[in-house]
Amino acid sequence: MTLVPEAYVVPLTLFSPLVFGVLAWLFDRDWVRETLGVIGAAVPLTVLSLAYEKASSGTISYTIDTGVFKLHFVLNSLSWYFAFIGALVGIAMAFGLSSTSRRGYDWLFSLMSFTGVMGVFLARDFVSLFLFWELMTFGSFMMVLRRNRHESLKYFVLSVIGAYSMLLAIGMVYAKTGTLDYAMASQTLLLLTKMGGVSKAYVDTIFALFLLAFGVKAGVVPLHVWAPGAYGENDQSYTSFFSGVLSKAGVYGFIITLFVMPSLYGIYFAMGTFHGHLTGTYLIAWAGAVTVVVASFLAVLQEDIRKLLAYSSVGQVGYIILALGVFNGVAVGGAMFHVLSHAMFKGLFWLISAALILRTGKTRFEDFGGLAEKMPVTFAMALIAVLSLAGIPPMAGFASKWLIYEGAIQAHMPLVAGTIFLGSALAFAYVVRFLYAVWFGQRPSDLDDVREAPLPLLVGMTVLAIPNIVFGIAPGLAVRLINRFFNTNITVNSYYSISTPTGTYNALSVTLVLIVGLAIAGLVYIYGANARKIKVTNTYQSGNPVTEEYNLVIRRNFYRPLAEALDFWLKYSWDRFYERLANLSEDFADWLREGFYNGNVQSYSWYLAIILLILAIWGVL
Amino acid sequence: MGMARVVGEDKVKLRKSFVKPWMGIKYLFKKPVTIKIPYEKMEPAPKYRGFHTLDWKKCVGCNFCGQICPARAIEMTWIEVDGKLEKRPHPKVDYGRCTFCQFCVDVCPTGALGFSESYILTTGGLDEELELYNWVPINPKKVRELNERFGDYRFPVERIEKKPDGTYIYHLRDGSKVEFKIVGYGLRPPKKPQPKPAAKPAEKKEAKAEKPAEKPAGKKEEPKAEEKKE
Amino acid sequence: MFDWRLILDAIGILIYALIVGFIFMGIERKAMARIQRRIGPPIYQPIIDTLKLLGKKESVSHGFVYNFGPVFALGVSITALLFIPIANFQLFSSNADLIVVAYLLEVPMLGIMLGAMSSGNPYSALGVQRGLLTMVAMQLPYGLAIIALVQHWGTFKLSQLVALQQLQGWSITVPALALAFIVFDIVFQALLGLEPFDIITAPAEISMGPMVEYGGKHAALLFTQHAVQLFAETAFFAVLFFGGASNLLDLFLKQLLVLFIAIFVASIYPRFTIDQAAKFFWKWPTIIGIIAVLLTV
Amino acid sequence: MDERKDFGENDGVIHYELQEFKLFEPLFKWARKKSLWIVAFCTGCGGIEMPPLATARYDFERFGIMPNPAPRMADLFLITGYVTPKTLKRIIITYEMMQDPKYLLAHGSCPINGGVYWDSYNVVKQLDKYIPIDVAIAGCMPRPEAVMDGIMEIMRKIETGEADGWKRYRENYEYYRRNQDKLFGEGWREKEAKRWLAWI
Amino acid sequence: MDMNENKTNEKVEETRLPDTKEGKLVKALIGKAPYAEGSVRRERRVEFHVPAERIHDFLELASETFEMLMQISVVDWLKEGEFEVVYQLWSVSEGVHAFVRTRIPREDAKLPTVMDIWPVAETYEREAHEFFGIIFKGNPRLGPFLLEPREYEKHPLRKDFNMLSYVKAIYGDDFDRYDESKTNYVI
Amino acid sequence: MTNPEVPKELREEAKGHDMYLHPIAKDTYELFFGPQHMATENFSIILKMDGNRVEKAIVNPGFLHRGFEKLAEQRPYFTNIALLLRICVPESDVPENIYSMAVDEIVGWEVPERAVWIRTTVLEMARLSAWMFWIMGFGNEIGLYTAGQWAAAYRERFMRLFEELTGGRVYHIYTVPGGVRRDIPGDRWLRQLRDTVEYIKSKMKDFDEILFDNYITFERTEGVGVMDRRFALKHAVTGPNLRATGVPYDVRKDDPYYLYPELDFEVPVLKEGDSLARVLVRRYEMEQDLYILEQLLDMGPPSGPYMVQDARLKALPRFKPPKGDAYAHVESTKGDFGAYVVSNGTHKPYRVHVRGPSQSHGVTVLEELLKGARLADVPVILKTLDNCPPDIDR
Repeated sequence: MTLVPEAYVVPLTLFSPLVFGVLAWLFDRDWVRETLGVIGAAVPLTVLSLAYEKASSGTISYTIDTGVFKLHFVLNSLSWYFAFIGALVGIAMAFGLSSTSRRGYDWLFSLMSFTGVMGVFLARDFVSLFLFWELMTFGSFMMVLRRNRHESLKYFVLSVIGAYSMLLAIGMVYAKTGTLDYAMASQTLLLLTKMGGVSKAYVDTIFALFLLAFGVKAGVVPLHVWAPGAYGENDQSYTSFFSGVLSKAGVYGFIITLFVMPSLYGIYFAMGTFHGHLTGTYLIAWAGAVTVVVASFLAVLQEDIRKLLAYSSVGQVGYIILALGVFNGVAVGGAMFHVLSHAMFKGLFWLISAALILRTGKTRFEDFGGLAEKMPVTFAMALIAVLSLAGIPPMAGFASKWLIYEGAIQAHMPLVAGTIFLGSALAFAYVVRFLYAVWFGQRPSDLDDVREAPLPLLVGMTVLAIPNIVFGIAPGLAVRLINRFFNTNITVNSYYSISTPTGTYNALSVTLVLIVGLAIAGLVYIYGANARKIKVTNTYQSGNPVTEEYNLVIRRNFYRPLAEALDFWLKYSWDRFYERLANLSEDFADWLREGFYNGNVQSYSWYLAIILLILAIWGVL
Repeated sequence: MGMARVVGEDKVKLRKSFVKPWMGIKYLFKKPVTIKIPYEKMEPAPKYRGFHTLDWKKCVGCNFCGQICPARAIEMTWIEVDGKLEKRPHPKVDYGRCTFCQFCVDVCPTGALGFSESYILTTGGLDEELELYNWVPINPKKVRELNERFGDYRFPVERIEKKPDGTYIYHLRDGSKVEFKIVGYGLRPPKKPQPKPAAKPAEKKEAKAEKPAEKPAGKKEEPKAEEKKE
Repeated sequence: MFDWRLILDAIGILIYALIVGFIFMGIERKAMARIQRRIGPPIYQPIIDTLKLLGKKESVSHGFVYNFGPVFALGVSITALLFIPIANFQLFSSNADLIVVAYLLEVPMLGIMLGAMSSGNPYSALGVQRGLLTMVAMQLPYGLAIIALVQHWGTFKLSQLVALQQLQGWSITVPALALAFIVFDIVFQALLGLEPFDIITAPAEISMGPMVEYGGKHAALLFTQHAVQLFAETAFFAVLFFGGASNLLDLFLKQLLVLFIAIFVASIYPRFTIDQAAKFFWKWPTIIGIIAVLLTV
Repeated sequence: MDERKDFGENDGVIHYELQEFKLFEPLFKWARKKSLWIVAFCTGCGGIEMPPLATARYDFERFGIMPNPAPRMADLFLITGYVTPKTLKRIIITYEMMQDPKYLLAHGSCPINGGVYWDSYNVVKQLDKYIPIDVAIAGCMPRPEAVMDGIMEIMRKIETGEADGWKRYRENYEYYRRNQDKLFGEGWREKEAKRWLAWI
Repeated sequence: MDMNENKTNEKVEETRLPDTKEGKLVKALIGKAPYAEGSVRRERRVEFHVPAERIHDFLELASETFEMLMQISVVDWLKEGEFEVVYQLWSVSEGVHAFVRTRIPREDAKLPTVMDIWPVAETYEREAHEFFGIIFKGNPRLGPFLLEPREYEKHPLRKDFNMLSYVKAIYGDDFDRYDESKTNYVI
Repeated sequence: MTNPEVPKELREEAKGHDMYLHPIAKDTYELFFGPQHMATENFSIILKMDGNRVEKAIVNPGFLHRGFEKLAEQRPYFTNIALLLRICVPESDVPENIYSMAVDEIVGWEVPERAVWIRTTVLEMARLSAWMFWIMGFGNEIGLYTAGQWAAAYRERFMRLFEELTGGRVYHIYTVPGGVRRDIPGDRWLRQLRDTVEYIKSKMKDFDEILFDNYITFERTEGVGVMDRRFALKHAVTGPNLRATGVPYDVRKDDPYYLYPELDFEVPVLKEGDSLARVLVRRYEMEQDLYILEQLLDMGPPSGPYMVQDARLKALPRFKPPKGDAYAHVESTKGDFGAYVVSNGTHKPYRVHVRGPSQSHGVTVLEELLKGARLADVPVILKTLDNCPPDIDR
C-alpha cells in the first residue's frame, strides 16, 4: 500500500480520533467541530481499508517508547477485523453525533473512547492494553457522567472493579514472568507452570481476574448492571459505538485470554474437564447462556426504548461469550461473525433510537406510536435491523447465530444450545414490541409534526444497514476473513455458502427461494382487489365507533403475561442485590468506624500490637 | 317448610383429570346427529303455531283477534270479492308484526281463524317483495291441500299482485289465484264511493298527530271509551 | 443457467402442497365436526373459502406493512416448504439444514404479526402479544426436542436424517427420541395454533386476534399461507420422527397421522390462558425434553 | 374537534373503486355462494337460534357457513330480530366495515315492520330504511329450518346476482345516510364515540 | 295514557300482627322503627310503609334481617302526583320477602341512595332514575344507562310519557310499512 | 372532564367522584368488548386495560332494551305473556311463570293441579334446556367447542318436546294466568320426555369427562372471579352464583311454589365462590333437575282441567283483575327471577316490574369481579355468572 506508508497506519488509526476530538473540542463551532469529528472518525476507516492487504497477509507493528515502558501495537488479521468493525461503527457514530450533539465535549470524549478502543484492539502488551482500556473507559464514563450522575457512578464503580482486577492480574503475570508482552508472558507462564514455579491456583486467579475485568465491559450477567443505565443515559449516537464496539472490547479481552495467550489455554487444558468440556470454558459458556436468557427476558419486559436496546445488547454479547465458551472452531467462528453482525445491527438500532429521541424527545414506549408514516426511511432501517436481530435468514444476524448453534450442538452442549433457541424467540418478542410501540398503531397527537431523521443520521444508518444485508447474503465474505486468524473448521464453499462438518447454509439459495416465494405471494396479492387505505380508528372495535381520543395501543406492560408467568424470578434483581450489598458494606464500614476508630489511642496501640503479632506469626517479620 | 337439603363439597366437587377427556373422541366414529336439511325434512310438531288460515264464511268480523293481538298485527279489512262486498270485515295479518302467539285463534268465537303448521316465508328485502308479509289469510282447506301437495311448510302464497285500484291477486303455489279487492279498513263498512287515494292521506295525517286520536269512523264499541281520556 | 427440471419440480411441489394443505385444513374441520357429532363442511371447503376471500371486490389496508405482512408470511412459508425433503423430490433440501427450516417455519409468524400490528387494533395487538409469548414459551421444549434429535443422529442435514432413519429405524423407535416426540407433539399443537394453545386467535376472547383486521385478499393470502404452513409442518414432523417418506403417499399417510393426533387433542381440551401456557411449557415438556436430551448425550 | 377528522367522507364506504374479476367471476360467484361467513353479532332474540344452527343438530357448516368474529372477513350479516337504535348504530358500523360483496339477512318480523314492539320507543321499525336487506324471513322467531331456507335463498340470489344489497347501499348511500342521520342526529358516530370518554 | 283514574292507595287494614315468624319479624322491626307501619300480607310476604325522609334509616335497620335488596320498583301514580318506590327485600335467613314502600312527590322526586347499604342498589337506582327521573342523592352514576340520551330525557316509564305519539314523532313514515293504519284503535 | 350527558344538577352532586374525572391516560388502553363480539351476546363492556389485566370495567347494557315494562302497560293481561317471555330468551318460561304467578295471586286464582304439574315440568325442562345452552356457552368461551356442540344438539330434544306441548320452539307463550294454554298432547309426550331425561342422563357422563373433569377447565376457572359470601349478599347475587359462595338459598326451597315442596332434591353449595365453584354447582344442579323431572314423571300429571274455570275468561281481551299488587319469583338457572305486578282494576296492568338476576350479576357484580382479571378471564367470568343481557335491558 503506497497511499499510506506502513509506518503511519497504526498511529493514524490510533490517534487521529483523539487528535481530531481535541480539535473539535477546541474549535467548538457548528459545522467545524462536526467536520473535524467526522474526519477524525473517517481516518481510521480509510487507513484500515487501505491496509487490508497488508494486515491480512502479515502484520504491521508499531512501538512507542515512553522511556519507562515500550508500548507495542500490532495490526494483524485479528486486530484488523476488530478495528475495522470499530471504525465502521465509529464513522456511523460520527455521522450520528453530528446530528444529535451540539457540544464539543461529546466529540472529545466519544472520539477519545474511539482511540481507546482502537488501542485495545491493536495492543500487544499489557501496559498499552491497560492504558487504552482506561482511556476508553474514561471517555465513555465522561459521556455518561454528563447525563446521569447516578448511572455514571454505577458504571464507574464496576469499571474500577474491572480495572483493578485487570491491574492485579497484570501485576500477577508480571510478578512471575517479568514481561508484559502477551506472547512472552504466556510462554513464560506456560514454562513456569510445567516446571511447577507457578501454582494452579495462581493461574486460576489470573484467569478469574481477567474474566472479571473483561466480563464487566462485555456485560456478562451478573456484571451487567451498569449497562442499561450507561447505554441508556447517553447520547444515543454514541451508544451505537458504546454498545456496538466497546462491549466488543470485553469480548476481545476474552479472546486474548483464551487464544492470544495460548499458554493460559494450555494450562487450562491441564486443569481438567467436566463431562468432556474444559471446565473453564464450560463455565464461560454457561455464563454466556445465562446472560442470553436473563438479559433477553429483561429486554422483553422493558418499557423504555433505550433500556430495551441496552438489555438486548447485553443479551447479544451473551451469545458471543457463549460461543467463545463453547470453544470449538465452528462456535468461535460464529462468535467472530456475531461480533460483526451485532455491531452492525445494534449500532443501527441505537442510531434509530437516536433519531427517534432527536425528533420526538421521548424515550418511553407509551409516548410513541404510528411513526412509520412520519419517518419512512428510518422505519425501513428499523425493519432491516429488526430482521437482522431476530435472525431472519438472509440477514447477517441469522448466519452468525446459525454458526453458534451448530457449534454448540457439535460440542455436545445441548442445553446451552437450547438457550440459544429460547434467546432467539425472545429476540423476536422484543423487536416486535419495539416495532409495534414505535412505528405502528395510533399516533399520539403530540407526534403529529415529527419529521424524518436528519441526513447525517440517515447516512450513518445506511453505513450500518448495508453490511447487515451484504454479510447476510454473503456470509462467506466474513467467514473467509475469520478463517485467516482462526482455524474455524468452517468451509467457505463460495461467498454465499458456508459449511460446517454437520450442516450447510447456502444463503443465496435461501435468498433466491425467498424471493421466488415472495414473488408468488406478491402475485396472489396483486391479483386481488385494489387496496384502499383506511384510518387507524376505522378498525374492529366490537362495532363501537371510536375517535383518536381513545388510546387503542398497548403502550405499557405489553408483555405483562410473561411478567406474570415469571413473577417468581422477577422478584430477584441483581440491581437490588448490589444495592443491598452496598448498603451492607456501608453499614459494615460504620460499624468498623464506630467499633475500632473510636478515637481511643489505647485501642489503636492494641490494634497495632495485634497486627504485628499476626505478621510475626506469618513469618514476614 | 323443612330446611333445604344442602350438599357440600364432598358431593359437588370433582377431580381434575388429563386423561378422561380423551373419552370424547369416541364420537368420531358414531353417526352424527345432524338433520341434513334440505335433503332430509324435519316436520314441525303437530299444532305448531305457523301461519294463519281464515274461513271467510265463518268469520263474523268481531275484531276479538284485533283486540287481543299484542303486536297490533291484525287489521279488519273490508273485502270485495267478485264485485260483492263481504258482509263483515276480515282480519288481515301482518307478518311484519305477528309474533305467532295465536291468541287471536284462541279468542276467535266462531273458529274461523285458525293456523297451519307452515312456517317458512322467505322474500327479498325490497318493498314490493315484502308485500307478501301482509295478507288476508285464506281458507284452511286450501292451505292444508297445498301443504299436502308440497310438504315443505312454505307460505301458501307465492306472490301478491297489487293493482292500483286496490285489487289484490294472491298467486298461490299451485298456480291458482285468489282475487279480491280491498275497499277499506276498520270496523265500520266503508262508504260506498270511497276514493282510495283520498282516504289514505287523511289517515296518515291523523297518525302523525300528537295524540293517537281514535279514528271516529272506526269507533263503534263502547269499552274503548276509557282509553279516550288522556 | 436455468435448471428447468428443478423449476418444474418446485412448481409441482408447491401446487401439491397447496392442495394437500387445504385438504388438511378441510380434514381438520371435518374430523372435529365428526367428534362434535355433526357432519361438517366438505373437505375442500378451505379452498372455496380462500377463493371467496380472493374474489372480494373491495380491499382495505392500513399501510405498506399491513400488505407486506401476509405476503412475507406466505413467501417464507413457501421457502420453508422447498427446503423440506418431500418424498423423493429433494429440491433445495439436499443440503438443507434443520435449523434453517425450523427457523423458516417460525418466521411466517413474524410476518403475520407485523401485518397485524400495523393495523393498530388493540385486539390484533393482543393477538400479537399472545402469539409471541406462545413462541417464547414453546421455544425451549421445541429446541430441546430438536437438539435431542440432532444429538442422536449427529447431523443437521434433513436429507441425511431421512436416510439414517430409513437405515436404522424411525426416530420414535428410539426411547430417548420417543420422549422428544412427545415434547414435539405438544409443541406442534402450538405451532398449528390449535387448542389448548389457540390462545393467539381465541375467538371468544380477542376475536381472532391478529386476523381480526384482515379481510379479502389479505385473508386469502393468510389462508394460503396457513395451508402451506400446515403441509410444511406436518411434513417436517414426519421427516423428523417418522423417517420421512420415499413416496408421496407414504408421506401423506404420515402427515395424516400427525394431523389426527393434533385434531384429537384440539377437540378435547379447552384453551389455556397465555401465562398458563407459558408455565405449562416450562414445566412438563421442558423436563421431558431435558431428559430426552440427556439420554442422547 | 372536527367531525370529519375521524369519520370523514373519504373514510366512508362509497368513495372507492370496485375490482371486477372478469375471467374468474363465475368461479368467485360459486365460491361466494358456498362460503358464507357470518359476522357474529346477535342483535336480537333470534340470536338464540344461531347456536342450534351452528351446532350439531342443524350444522350450517355443511354449506360452508361459519360464524366469524371479525367483520372484515365476513360476508353475511344476520339481523337476528328486533333492532334498537343503540344496536343499529353498531350494525351500521359493522356493516360498513364488511367488505363487498356482503349480504344481509333479516330474521323474523321485527326488522320488517316493528314486530311485537311496534309501539316501543326504543325499537327501529323498518330496518331497510337504514341498511339494505337482501333476504327477509318471517317468524317470531323463525325456526332454524326457516333460517336455513333464508340462507339457501341468499345462496340462490348470489348465484343469480340478485343479492345486490351492497350495491344498493353504495348507489343509494345518500339516502341511507340521510335516514340514519335523521334517526340518530348528525355526527352520531362522533357523539357515540365520545360518550364513553368521560367514563373511562 | 290514561291509567290512573283508579286510586289504589287504599289504606292497608291495620290488622293485628299474626303470631307467625312473619308477624314477629315485623313486630321486631317496627319496635325499632316506630315511624314505619308494618303488616303481614301472607306467608313469606310482609309490607312496610315508611315516610320518605326516614327511608334510609329504616332500610339500614332492615338490612340486618333482610340481607338482599332484590329490586327497587317504582310505580308512577300520576293522579296522586306521587311516585311509589318499593324496595323489594329478601331475607335469606328467614325466607321472607318484604315490600318497603315509600311515596315521594313527582315534581321533586329525590331519595337518598342506599348504595352504602347494598352496593347493588347502584344499578337499581340508575334504572329507576333513567325510567322515572328520580334522583338518588349520592349515587354518582346516574345518567343514561340503558337508553340513548334522547329517550333518557323523556324518562319513558312515567305515565305521562305518551309512547305512541313519541314513536310516531320519531319514526313518522316508518311507523307502519303497509297502508292501513293499524293504530286507529287501541287495545 | 365531565360527562356532558349527565344533567347539570347531578354533575354538581357527583363532584369529586372519580368517575367524572377523566385523565386520558397513555399507560392504559381502552378495549371495547362487545357487542359485536363472540363472548358477549349484544352486551358491551368497555375495558380499561393495563397490559392483559383489566384495570376498570364499565358495563354498557341497553342494546336489547325494548321497554317491556312500558309495553306491558299498554296491553291486556293475557297478551302480555306473548311479550314478557322475551325478557329471558334462553329460558323464556320463567318470565311467563312469574308473571302468571303474580297475576294469579292478584286475582286469587287457585291454579288447577294439572296445570301446576305442567308448569313445574315446563319450568324444569326450561332449566335443563337452559343448562344445555349454558354448557355450550361456557364451552365456547373456554375453547372447548366439542362439549358445546353436543349440548346444543341435546337441547334440541327439549325444543322438540316444547314444540309438541306448546306449539312454539323458543317462545312458548304457554303459561298464562290461571293455568296453561294447552293440555299435554298425550301419553306419547310423557314417554318422550322420560326418554329424553334418560338420554340426557346418560350423556351427562360425557359432559363430565370432557368438560367438568377436564384439567384445563379447572385451570381456567380456579381462583377466577372470586366473591365471598358477604359480597354476594350485598350485591344481591342469587342462584348458583350465590350457592357457590356458601349460601344455600334456592327459591324452590325457601319460597316454595308449585310442586316443589313435594319434590325431593338437593341444593349444592360450595364456599370458594370462584368460577370453578359456580361451574361445579351448576353441574350438580343439572343432575338434580334430571332427578326432579324423573320424580315428576313418576308422579304423573293429575287429571282435571288445565285452566281455571272462570266466567271472566270468556272475554279474554277485557279480562280485569281486582286492584292489588303481587310479587312472585322463581328459581331460574340464572338466579332469582321475580316480577312485581300492580293492578289498578283495569284490563291492563298498571305496572309490571321484572327483576332479572342478571341485573345484579351483569352490572355491579361484573364490574367488581372484572377488576384485575386477565382478559382471558373476562369471558369466563361472564359465562360463569351466566349473564343474560336481555334481562338487564328488558
